Amino acid sequence: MNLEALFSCLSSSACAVTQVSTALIIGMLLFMVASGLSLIFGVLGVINFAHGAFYMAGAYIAFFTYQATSSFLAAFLAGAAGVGLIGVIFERFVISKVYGKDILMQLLVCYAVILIFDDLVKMVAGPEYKMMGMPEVFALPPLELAGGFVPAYYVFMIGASLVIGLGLWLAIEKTRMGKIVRALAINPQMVGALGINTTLLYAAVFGIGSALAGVAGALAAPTRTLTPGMGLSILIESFIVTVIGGMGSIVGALIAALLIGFTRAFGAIGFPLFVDGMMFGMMAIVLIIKPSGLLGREVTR
Amino acid sequence: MTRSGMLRDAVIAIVALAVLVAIPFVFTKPSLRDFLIYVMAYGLLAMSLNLLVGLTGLVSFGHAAFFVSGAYMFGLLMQSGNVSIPVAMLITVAGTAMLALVIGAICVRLKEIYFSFITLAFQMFIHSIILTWVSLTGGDQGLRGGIPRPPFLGIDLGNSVALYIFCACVFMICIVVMRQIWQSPFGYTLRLIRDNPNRANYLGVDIIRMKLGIFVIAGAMASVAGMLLALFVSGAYPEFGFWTTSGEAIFMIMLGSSQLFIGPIIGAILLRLLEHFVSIYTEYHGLVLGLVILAIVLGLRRGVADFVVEWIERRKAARAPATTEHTACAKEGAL
Amino acid sequence: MMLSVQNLDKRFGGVHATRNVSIDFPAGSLTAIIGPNGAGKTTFFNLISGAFRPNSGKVIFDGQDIVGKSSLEIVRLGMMRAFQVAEIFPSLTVNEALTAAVISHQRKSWTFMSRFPVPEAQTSAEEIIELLGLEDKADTLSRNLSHGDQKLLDIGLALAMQPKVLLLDEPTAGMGPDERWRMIGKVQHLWSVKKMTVLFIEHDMDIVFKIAQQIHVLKYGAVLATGTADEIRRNQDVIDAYLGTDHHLSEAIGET
Amino acid sequence: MTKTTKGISRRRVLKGAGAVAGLAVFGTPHIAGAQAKVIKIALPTILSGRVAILGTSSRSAVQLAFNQLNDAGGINGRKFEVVDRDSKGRPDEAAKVTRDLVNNDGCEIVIDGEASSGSFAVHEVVRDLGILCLHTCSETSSLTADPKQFGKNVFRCARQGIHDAVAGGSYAAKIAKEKGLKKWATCSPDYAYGRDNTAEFLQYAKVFEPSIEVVDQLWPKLFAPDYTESITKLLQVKPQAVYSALWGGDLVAFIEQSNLYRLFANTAYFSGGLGDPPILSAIKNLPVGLNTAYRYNKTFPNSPENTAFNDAYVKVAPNEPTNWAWQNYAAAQFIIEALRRTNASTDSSVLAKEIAGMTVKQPFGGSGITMRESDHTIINYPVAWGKTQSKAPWVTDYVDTEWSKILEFEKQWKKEKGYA
Repeated sequence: MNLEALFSCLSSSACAVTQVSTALIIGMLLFMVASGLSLIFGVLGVINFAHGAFYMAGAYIAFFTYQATSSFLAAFLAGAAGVGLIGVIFERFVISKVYGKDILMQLLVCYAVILIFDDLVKMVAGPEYKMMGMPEVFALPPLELAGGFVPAYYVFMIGASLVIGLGLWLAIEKTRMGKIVRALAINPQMVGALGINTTLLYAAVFGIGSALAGVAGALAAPTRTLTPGMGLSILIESFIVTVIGGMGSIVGALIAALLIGFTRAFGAIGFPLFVDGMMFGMMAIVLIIKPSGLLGREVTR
Repeated sequence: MTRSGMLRDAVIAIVALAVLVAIPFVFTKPSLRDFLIYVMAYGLLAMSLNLLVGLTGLVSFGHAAFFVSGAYMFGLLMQSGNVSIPVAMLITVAGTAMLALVIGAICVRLKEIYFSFITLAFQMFIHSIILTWVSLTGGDQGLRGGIPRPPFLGIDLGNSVALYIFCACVFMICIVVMRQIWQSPFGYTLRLIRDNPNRANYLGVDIIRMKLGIFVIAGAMASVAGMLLALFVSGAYPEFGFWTTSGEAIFMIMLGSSQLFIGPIIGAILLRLLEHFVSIYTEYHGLVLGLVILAIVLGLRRGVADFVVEWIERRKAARAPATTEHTACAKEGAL
Repeated sequence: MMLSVQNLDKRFGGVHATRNVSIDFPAGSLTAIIGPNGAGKTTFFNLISGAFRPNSGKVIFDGQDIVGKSSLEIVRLGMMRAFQVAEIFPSLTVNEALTAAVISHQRKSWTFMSRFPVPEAQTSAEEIIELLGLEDKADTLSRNLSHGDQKLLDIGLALAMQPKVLLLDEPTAGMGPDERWRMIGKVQHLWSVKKMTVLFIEHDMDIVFKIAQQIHVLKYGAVLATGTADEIRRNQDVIDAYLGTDHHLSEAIGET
Repeated sequence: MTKTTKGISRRRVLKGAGAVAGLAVFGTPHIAGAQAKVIKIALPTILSGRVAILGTSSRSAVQLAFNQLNDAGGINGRKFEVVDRDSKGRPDEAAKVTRDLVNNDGCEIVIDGEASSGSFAVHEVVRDLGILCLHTCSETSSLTADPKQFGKNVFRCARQGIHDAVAGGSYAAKIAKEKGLKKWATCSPDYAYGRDNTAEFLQYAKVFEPSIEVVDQLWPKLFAPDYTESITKLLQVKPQAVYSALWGGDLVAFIEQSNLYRLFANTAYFSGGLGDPPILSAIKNLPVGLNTAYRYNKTFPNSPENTAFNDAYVKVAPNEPTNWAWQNYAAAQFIIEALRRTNASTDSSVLAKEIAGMTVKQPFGGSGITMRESDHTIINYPVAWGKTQSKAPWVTDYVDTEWSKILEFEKQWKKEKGYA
């Protein structure tokens, strides 16, 4: 425990800027994954344990697209769209078959999908480490901001996540389609009775939620190592985020993801040994005090 | 009727134990013994978890916490060299029960998916303690140097057949204990909680205490499973307490059946057989296993044992349509 | 006095759900609680059974104030309830569910060493089954019972606890006319056999006027009127309250 | 809960079905052992998950060695078959798989390709079974250094932490002296190997250059995908040099993410794990001048035999040789030589007697790698440090450390630990 270091960091603008940006880097990517998880749970009531595998798929799709085209934009779009498509297929042919069954059935099919994806990746890409490499556009020296440093790519990554998150929020809160989706979360029969194709809507929501994991994977690909099984650790972290933020709440996911980001960024300075403990601790405390999470509504399914 | 139920279960248990014990003398291949010990350890874990999942409706994602605590407590006690195997086992069961009491006291207050999450959180917490407390646990390397098996009461578990028979006996004792719980008034009260906790509360059932009770029992049983595995591999490893271990136990339950008493054991046998053979023939066993799980879940939509039982019953019903429901229920105690 | 409610008051945020309600229920009485939709009848049951905690007021049950006690404690003191939508145990048979309830009443839920069903409990459960007239269905899974039988079982579960006071929330809800009368006949029979204090919420005025000794009318959470069937029938406030909202009452009044 | 009929028959049927399945499986013994001409080598290893490359490169190397032997006609007319199996990185699975390979598949020699805890689990099994086993991936010193772990028929053919620490310490001290690097930090994965490795490196660096001062130690989690908070912390602390025991995919991510912050512009970097070719080639922008321990390199030792091994390996394997690859290949050479000397005996203790103290000349060690008799672990294998360059073979300027020096400090270390 070194609170002195923490205070001296906070009082130096260089350190504060660097660590705040670190918090955002960690937090926003986590938010991308967790928001998809949360969206799917909020609307469909399904906990998509395969979300980490989707993140991995997004990273690998981006990796191969980048190798083929050398265009980061193409890689990014392919990652998002490809995983969105995988999500729709998964929803239609697999997870929709266990709607209304108990959570264990859902867990089981998701586990099956994780196993299949990990092996498919190993078959297609091999067991070794893959790294997409930094696209030329971002090969700049880190930006200097009040004495602190922020790499150009991370500025883009934070910005892109913010824009996507904001777009998602606007789409849900401000559009007609968003209203329907919110209604779907609360009363699917009613939405169905209004003549709206709920089957299609479920698939679409699942696809969008999955695409968010794909986006996260594509954004992570230039800086993170790709290996089979890479989805596991992010799955666990995004679970902590959704539980703290509240299952089904996008804003809650953002707050919780940033909370984790800040805990890790400043924990590394002030209390490095307790960071993990703090994350579990926060989760446990939230569960005990308000099981539905900071911004979640009670769900009885 | 109740007396006879107990008697019949006892007879079945003795016969089953006799068969289990006879196996190494009939089929002398050591690999069959290994396989069975492995199935017994994991089967016991799944069975103990099913006291929560199938009997009480509590879906714990963190049951391996007690499995790993059993393995480590036992391993550490034996390595200390001060106690004999049976004493170490008793202390471990008691110690794990205490641990389950503390963790359970917090967890059982939460409902449904939130219960699942908090059990998962506690398990991850225990896993990370094992990883960090290197001086005691050996960290990620596990408990090294082997777990000594000093002879007791003339039994030498260094002999692999003796070890197998010992495991079979311990396993069967636990099965009998769980069977008794499953069929006791306590067990039926847990079914009330599983089906409708709110109503159970208005029937004077203290839900929190009942849940805590079964949580502690299930934890203690899981610790026995952990001890069997520790004895078998002569070590204890943090992976025993990783969430994938809990996950496997859940899959065993789902593969077999959560509502038949012996369903989880069937699931354990199926999963282990499947993994055993698939990994012999391909390194892509994850792919095969995943496809098999999907086929079972999407095709059967229930556990394999459930499916078989229903199929048998449909055939029976077709053959003898006159069977009345009453006689059916008289047999209820059978499983 | 078996149950005495004094100045009971409950607010949910801005909604004043129960307003200064005071009612006495003598031992062995059969009392109806009526009122238009949203009058706060179910809330009233929830308050006295410990599901909700009142903002103020007392509930004296068998000589002690039970406000602040948990629903579990109140149940163990002998106040039982059955629900508007039958609350049963879908995967247990009628016999099993009732036996388990009896075991709970006998405080033997923690018994590990004997086998279910224990003979003493079995006997009591069989008595209840006979009382309910569910002998044919004793071994049927609860979820396979008809709607009416599920409601009966719900009441039977409460009976297994040997209640001093039994709260019945619309025992005839969702039933056809004939079935209603059969049901309420059974309730009346149980009441007379078991000598309990019974409170029931009911919408069907014919039923209420036929069997209730005392009737309490709630409106907007407050007691509008109290009395016997005849008194209520003639009460101008009640007629006003129901006119326009519930023609059935006025029809019922008109018929007599 | 399905509750229609439940009878004793159901139990019997299900139990019976399970038992029949089980017996059908194990009841028919595989024909193995004496009658068969083929000698089977067991290879329990990790073939799935994040460290699958450990298993695949181990497997490729062992298969390469025995295929070469088979192509050359085997020994005494007997051919060899490698039976690998995935433990999924789980120690209990590793133990079970090893037992299976020996008891069920009839393997007569075990090459243990498990890392970390898995190798200890296999260690217990092979001690129990008394079968010949060579550990090929675990670098944890205590596996062989601790006399309590000693097994008559069990060897380790892998680099050992303490050897690397002495070599790394002396190399680092030399550079520190030359360049005046006094302020050091470490960034290693938070698990037993990472902590031990880092502590030992620092211990010997300080022995050789007492002016070294450690200003901070960071412990990111093993298999963490993101190291940003550790990297920015290093930027705050501004050490002159960083030592890291990160390895595998974690290291790839750490280097690429550090590049974004230009961390290596002003900071010297010493890595225990960077020397594996698949890691070096996975990193897209490999900074020049990073210091790394030797893991494997086709140009070091610069001998035709090593080149031949590398060329043969890349033909059959999906990736370039790793540290695990050469260790497994070397282990196979020990076994093959022992089999040759004993005319393909499969008696574990006979083979073990031959292997203890054996030196194999090729292809990795200059004067040959020796299996030390006293503690059954290898010495005289390549222990060196080099600097990175921007293209293949990625690492050059290897500086060898004298084995006499390593052994001297190892002896002292064993005393301190109470191992000798």
